[in-house]
Amino acid sequence: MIDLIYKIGHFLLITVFATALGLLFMGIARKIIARIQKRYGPPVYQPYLDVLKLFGKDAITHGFIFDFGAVMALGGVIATLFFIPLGSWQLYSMEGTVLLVIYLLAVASLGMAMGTVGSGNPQASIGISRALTQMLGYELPFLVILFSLIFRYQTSSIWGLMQAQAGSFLNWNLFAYPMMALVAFVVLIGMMGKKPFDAMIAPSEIGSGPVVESGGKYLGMLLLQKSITIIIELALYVNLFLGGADNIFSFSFKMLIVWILATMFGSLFPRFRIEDGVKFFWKWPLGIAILQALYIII
Amino acid sequence: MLTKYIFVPAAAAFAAYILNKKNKKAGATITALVSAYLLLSLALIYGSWELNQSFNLSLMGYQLEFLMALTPLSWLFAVLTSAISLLIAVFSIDSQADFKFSSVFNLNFLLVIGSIMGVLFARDFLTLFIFWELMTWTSFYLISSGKKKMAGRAAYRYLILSAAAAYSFLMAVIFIFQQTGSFAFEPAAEFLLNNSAPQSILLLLAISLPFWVKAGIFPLHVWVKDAHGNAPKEFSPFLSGMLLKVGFYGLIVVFHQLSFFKIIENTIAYRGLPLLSYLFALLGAVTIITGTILAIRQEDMKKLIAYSSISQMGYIIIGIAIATPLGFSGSMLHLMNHLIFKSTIFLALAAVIYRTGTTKMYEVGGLIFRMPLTFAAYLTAIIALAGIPPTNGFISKWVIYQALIEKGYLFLALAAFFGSIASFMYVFKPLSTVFLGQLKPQHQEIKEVPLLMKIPMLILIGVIVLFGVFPGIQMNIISQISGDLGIETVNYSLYSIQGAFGAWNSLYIFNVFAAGFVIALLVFGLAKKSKLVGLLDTYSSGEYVTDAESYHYAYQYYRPFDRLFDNLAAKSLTGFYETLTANLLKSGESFRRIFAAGRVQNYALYSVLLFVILAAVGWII
Amino acid sequence: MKFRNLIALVITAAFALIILQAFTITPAAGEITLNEFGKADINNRTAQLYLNKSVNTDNKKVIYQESKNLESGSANIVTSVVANYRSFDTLGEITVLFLAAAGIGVVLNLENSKKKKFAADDSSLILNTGIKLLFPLLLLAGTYIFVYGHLSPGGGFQGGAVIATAFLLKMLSDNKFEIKEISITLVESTAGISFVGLGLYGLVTRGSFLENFMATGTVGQLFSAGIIPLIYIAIAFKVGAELTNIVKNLIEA
Amino acid sequence: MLNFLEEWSFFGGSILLIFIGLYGVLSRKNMIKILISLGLMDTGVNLLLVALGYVEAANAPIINSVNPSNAAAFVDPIPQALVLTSIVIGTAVLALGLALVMKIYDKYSTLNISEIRGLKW
Repeated sequence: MIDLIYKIGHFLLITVFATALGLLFMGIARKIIARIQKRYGPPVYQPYLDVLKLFGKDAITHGFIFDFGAVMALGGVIATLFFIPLGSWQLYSMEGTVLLVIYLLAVASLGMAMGTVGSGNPQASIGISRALTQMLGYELPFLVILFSLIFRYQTSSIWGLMQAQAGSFLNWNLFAYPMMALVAFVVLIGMMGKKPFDAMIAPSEIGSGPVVESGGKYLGMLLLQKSITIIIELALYVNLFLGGADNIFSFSFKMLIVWILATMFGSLFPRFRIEDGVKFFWKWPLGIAILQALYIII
Repeated sequence: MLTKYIFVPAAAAFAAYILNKKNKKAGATITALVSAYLLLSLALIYGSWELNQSFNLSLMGYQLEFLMALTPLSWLFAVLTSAISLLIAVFSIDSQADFKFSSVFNLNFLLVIGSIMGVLFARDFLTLFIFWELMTWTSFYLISSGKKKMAGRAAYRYLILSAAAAYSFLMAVIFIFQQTGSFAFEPAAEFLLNNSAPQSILLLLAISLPFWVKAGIFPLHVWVKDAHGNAPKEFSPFLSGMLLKVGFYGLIVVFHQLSFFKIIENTIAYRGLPLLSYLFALLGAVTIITGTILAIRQEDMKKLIAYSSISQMGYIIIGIAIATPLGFSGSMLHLMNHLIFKSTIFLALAAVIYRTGTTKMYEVGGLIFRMPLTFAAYLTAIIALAGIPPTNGFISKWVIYQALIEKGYLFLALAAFFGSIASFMYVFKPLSTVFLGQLKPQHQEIKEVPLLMKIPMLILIGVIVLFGVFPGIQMNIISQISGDLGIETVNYSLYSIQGAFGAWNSLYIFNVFAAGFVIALLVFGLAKKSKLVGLLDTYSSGEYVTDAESYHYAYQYYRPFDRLFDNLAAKSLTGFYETLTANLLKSGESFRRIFAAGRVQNYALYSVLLFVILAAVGWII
Repeated sequence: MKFRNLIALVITAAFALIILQAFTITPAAGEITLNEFGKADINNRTAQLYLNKSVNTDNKKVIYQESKNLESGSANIVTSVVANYRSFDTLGEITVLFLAAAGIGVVLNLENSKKKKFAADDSSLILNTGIKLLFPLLLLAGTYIFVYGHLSPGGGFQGGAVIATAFLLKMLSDNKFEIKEISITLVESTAGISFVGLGLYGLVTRGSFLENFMATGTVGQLFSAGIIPLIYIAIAFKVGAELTNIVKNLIEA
Repeated sequence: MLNFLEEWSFFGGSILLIFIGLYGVLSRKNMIKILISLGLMDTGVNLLLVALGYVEAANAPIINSVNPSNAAAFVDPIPQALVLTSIVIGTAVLALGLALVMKIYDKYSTLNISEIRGLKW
């Protein structure tokens, strides 16, 4: 019983921490982009205010699937979060998680997609169709990278992959397989929907795409979902390529570095057309990833 | 005692045919009862693997011996067949009025069930061939009884491919019979093992050809789409769920029981896998990719799912071809799971078609508000199909990935990943366009399907979740099968499977999911209540929206993606076959113009010429 | 000459040469070959039995106007073969002829086609008058031929053909001449029935279809040869009617 | 020489007749001519059959006052009986063929078989 209560407490703690960190990162990103564009930018804590404000607002719904989608999106990412080691924190040390995480993230995406399309707004549908297309683009190189990592270290648990890079920082996959790390970085940008690959959101084109119909608590929940997703993806990158970390603080620091880099990198490029984005992913990242994988398996 | 599994459906078929003339629902009811009976009696003989039966027939001086036996593999397939036919029969009780000839449907359906049983229990080539052909023909009639104009043509394509393959099968079998004097599997396997390897391989490839066709593997997949798309909506679940799988049954028999893998064991290998096996797996990979790309392009819901079936068959063949313990278990898991979720999808779509009467996705929309249970069935099934935890579909794909990564088959894994990620795309398309989006005005009055149609869907939803949490149930029989075939078994417990790089534990996952959803629900519930507004009351960038029809994004859902593959799709294999046929016909026509121009005198001249040649030959000799 | 004709010529010539070769080939020992011309050895053939009129009974010498109660009393051996030894074949043969006549009727479909009369002008006086003179003579000649079929060259077929010719000539010469359909049918069916009836009578009395049940008489006499003259009469009427029918159909079509 | 000629005039001649008929069937365009060719073949076959049964310096197989006994040399009667049958059947075939030709002429107004389109496909 004590064990269960402890676990539930752990659950909540991780969730709250990840949400808070994610929102903080989002604030930082807005600030950075503003500075790059020679603006002052909102304060770093602006996303917290946004979330609070959104949950206080009245909202409209388009039927039960709209509600269900929002719940499924948030629930999916929270569930995913528990399989990621954050520094020394990991609730379930279950093995085989790295493939699992990829698919668990899909639950959240499916929930969001279902809810937003359930609103009946065609712009949401267009956004979702683009998002799914782009997902096919970036997931392939990413899965090939995972393939080579798992084959290289003979384990598929993120924890195990992290342990394999222990010792000197030269053991980090960033230095051991720099090309792979670079590909993963590009994939990360795609995953987070940052600038060259943000055709699915495209506010000026399809009215923010999937979230066009969400307001009030729905947008708030999607914001929370977004923040946790960012943490999951960054944590995945840090664990796989930067050797993870012993404690949550250095882990957060590593995530922050990656996030800042990704933000700055993203702000440099204009938007890809959706099929060009997919083509790009299949040409360079996938090609390099396949070469790297061939190098590893031979 | 195995013959009853064949003769009970066969006898019931004719009873159903006659009774159905009196009462429209009698045939389907009989089908359901017979399937339930088969299921029950199969459950009772579980484990008695030494059960076998043989009877002799003296025909024109030849002693023919028909052998039948129960193996774990055939038991599994028989159970799957009877279970799925039970569900479909229950489903179809209420939709009998949709048929032009419902009694013929029930007749053929029961005959298909019986002949599949015959195929499964056969232990000699002759029995196998007889029931295989019976299955092909009866399913041909079932496919061609579809309502659409294309149905006959699609069925014809299916029949031609099957027949051509069956000839090759027969040739090889007769060759083996000449050498061994017996049709039974064991002497054949022995003979093939001791024969010269290239010849044995050729013979076995010829024998396996009908199975490749039935399984819909890449160069021979052309029949699948049209057959599935045009078959009666009640038969599509069976076609995709079971008939395709019977091909895999045959392939497993050829690979293991006819010792194909033993023969090619010592040939050139790539990463420990004989090149031929690798080639099969590559075919599977190509199947996955083609099936997926073509599925994404489809606008017809049944054809889309048919292509998805093709691509999922690729996973199964990859696992069977690499034949590692994990690969085989993954394949068998995926085979069962595919049967379950694909039947669910087809049943859900059948429910939609039953109510709306169309298979074009852009002609419907927003049905979730009218048919919530159908939607739930479809949603559960596509979550399983896309391989999202915690459903059964993810487990099988996970096991297959483990098998592929274990051996480092990069390109197979790449195809598997591609098919898996892209399956989100194609399963989301019907979800979004049929169930979500704007409800069409003409579908405002639609009701949920009747109770007898709901029950099978509910059962299947339950089964998907059940196997998602407790894969050990499936692994139980799979481990018996692999033990029977001489493959090492995978470690498993009721809710976990041991992979190559770590274990799968569905109980954890399920817990975590529950926790995640509870938190999300709390967040949702604690927030302010929201106001319900209509579907047309949306942000439209200032446009004034009046009709739901034009406000539904459904046609060419993934156009940007399709543009990437326009060139490829234009050069589709179907087109290639069609060009081939057209050229063949053209050359035949020009040949005919020379030799058979309708001038009787020329025919006389040819026959005289033949006489001259024969006489000259006779005279010279 | 066209190319195709040339090919046909070459092929037929080759065929003919190959066949002719068979007549000049030197036979190997024990090989059955064709006789040279005029060297047919009928002593070793069934023909000899027919000549001896002794397929069943023992061999006896047959002498003109003397031998009595032979197996077949016909002096004309060919008639013996056609109307006695192989009369079942003959029944088939006239059936073929009947079928041909019926087929012509079906093909030309006279009932439905507008019955155009033979539209030529009146034929020449010479022909007309000649035929008027010849018609009874031809009928007489035909009758003679089939009645004496068992004694001299001739028989039912030949006699029937002559009779049909007589009617053909009559139809050609005389526009107004018309044979009633019913009379042809009547003659033909009566003849056919009597042929079969003779056979059935043989079956009933002698135990075999078309078996001779009458006294065969002395070879060479008019009243001899058992049922052969009767059969030949039936055949003559049947053939005559059928051929007339064919001619009539062809003319009227 | 004479013997040779005699022999060839019957065997060779009848075979030649058959093949002339065959050539006619194969090469003529006019249907009536084709029928005539068929008749020629028929005649050739009949002649050949009769010639096969010929016995040198023998009589017709009829017992009469000139040849009062079966001991006299007779030719083989069986081919003759067969030929009798054959002639009748030849007649039937010719008549039926002519009827068909008449019907075809009604339909196509031509006797040239290359102008008859019904069999072209």
